[in-house]
Amino acid sequence: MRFRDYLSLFLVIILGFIIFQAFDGTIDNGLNIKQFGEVNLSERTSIHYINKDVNNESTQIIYNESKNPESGSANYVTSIIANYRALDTLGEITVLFIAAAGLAFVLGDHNKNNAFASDASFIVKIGVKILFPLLFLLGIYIIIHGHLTPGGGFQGGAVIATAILLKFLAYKDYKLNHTGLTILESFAGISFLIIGLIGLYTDGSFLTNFLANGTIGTLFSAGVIPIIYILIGIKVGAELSGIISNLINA
Amino acid sequence: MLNFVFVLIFLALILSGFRFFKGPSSSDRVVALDTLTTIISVLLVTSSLFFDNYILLDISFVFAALSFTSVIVISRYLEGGNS
Amino acid sequence: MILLTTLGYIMIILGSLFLLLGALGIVRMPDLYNRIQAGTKATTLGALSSIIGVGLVNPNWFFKTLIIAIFIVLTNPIGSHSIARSSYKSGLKPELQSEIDEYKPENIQDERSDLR
Amino acid sequence: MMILSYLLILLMIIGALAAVLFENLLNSIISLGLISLIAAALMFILKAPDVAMTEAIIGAGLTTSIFIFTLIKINRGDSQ
Repeated sequence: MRFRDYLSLFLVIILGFIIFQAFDGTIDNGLNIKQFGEVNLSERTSIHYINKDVNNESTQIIYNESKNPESGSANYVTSIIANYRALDTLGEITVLFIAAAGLAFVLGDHNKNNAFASDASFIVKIGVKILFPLLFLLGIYIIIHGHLTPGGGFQGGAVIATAILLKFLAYKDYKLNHTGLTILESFAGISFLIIGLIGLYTDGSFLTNFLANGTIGTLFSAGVIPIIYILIGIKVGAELSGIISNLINA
Repeated sequence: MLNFVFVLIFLALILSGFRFFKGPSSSDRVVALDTLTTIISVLLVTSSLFFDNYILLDISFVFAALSFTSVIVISRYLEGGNS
Repeated sequence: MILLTTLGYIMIILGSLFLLLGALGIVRMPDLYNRIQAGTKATTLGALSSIIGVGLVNPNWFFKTLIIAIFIVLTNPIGSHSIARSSYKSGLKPELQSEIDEYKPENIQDERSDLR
Repeated sequence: MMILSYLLILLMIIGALAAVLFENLLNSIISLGLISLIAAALMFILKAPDVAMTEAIIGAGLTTSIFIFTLIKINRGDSQ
């Protein structure tokens, strides 16, 4: 290494030490991060988000019993992503769409061959043949249970894209139907916008939760959140599969 | 009881991490990465027993199902014959 | 019930012991193919035993842990087979020369990879 | 649990240094896979399951494969 590298490493270590000091518990500056085992979740996120309440009208919420809390999903991260900040999520999906479109514009020639010249071995082919439906099912499970367990649209879509990547790795002649992918992607995006517009029509603001919330913790609960998550899953899965197909067939 | 398990996993992590950073060829590093993945998925399952939370099992699901993808990609690359 | 819990903890500890032995094998074995042997067989057994043990300690979780174990059984051998084949094809020779080398090009009778 | 977290952080730092310092690009990609693996485990221990799941999925399969495809394209450009 040259002198410049040592100097930058030294500067990084000093900066890390300063940041560690600033967030350490010894100096009381309001920024303290507790140690691993001692964290109370209500100090980690805003307490109003956890209690499903931004209007200071909170009541006690009991899993599987309470009816119609403010945004009725059991997983509060989902409430933030698909309810309080749904417009943000729409923007993120648009960013992903623009990235996929740019990649397809540069590399999208569907007549080229696979990057790997031969098939994988027999064992890998049979293993992928068994695993592909299981992984697809896992992705659908993660998408549908997004408002009950960790995970959701983005994660499930990525699992589905990984299953398709495994198909590409095992069989050199595997090709995706890009027209179908485009139709799925456009359908999901337009449906997301239409749901937002229905909320604007019924309740007066874009992307409002206009369905009944139901009992917290059951599968059919949380109003419009599962529908939005299913649409996000379809869109992300189609986009990531298109990106992988464009990269490997070039 | 679970602390003993965590000690064993700690030692296993140290040993396979040593092979990862030493390994003479790239294939050795891939083998060490595969072993580390298995060890970490066991760590996740036992620590979800430690935290006593049913929901956290989903992550070890994903680990067990998807972590061999990178191994297959790297071995397809090492196999040669890229067009 | 107490029996089931004890059995589960014994299985968890045995499994993590196997994980430790597999990691030790990765460090101590002489060449790559022996390392694959240690790093995959022992850790698959260890992971299987530990995960089923967690399911026995907490019987409500048994179904989910069983599915995790099935995924590990399905995916781990594919990965190790793939590494072994690719590193043989990329030219790594075994350190201890053995009598039998079934993967030499002249020893392959029928091309298995054409089967669908 | 805490000592285990420190070990994981140590492995992650050494992996990041190794990803920068390795001469061979393939070894750097494998080190990146290790880093995202350990990041997922750390997120799990810090009780952020959603982020852990995202990191596991994206880091395990997709990032590594995209880097490998890029490496194939670079090698092909060298040979021509």
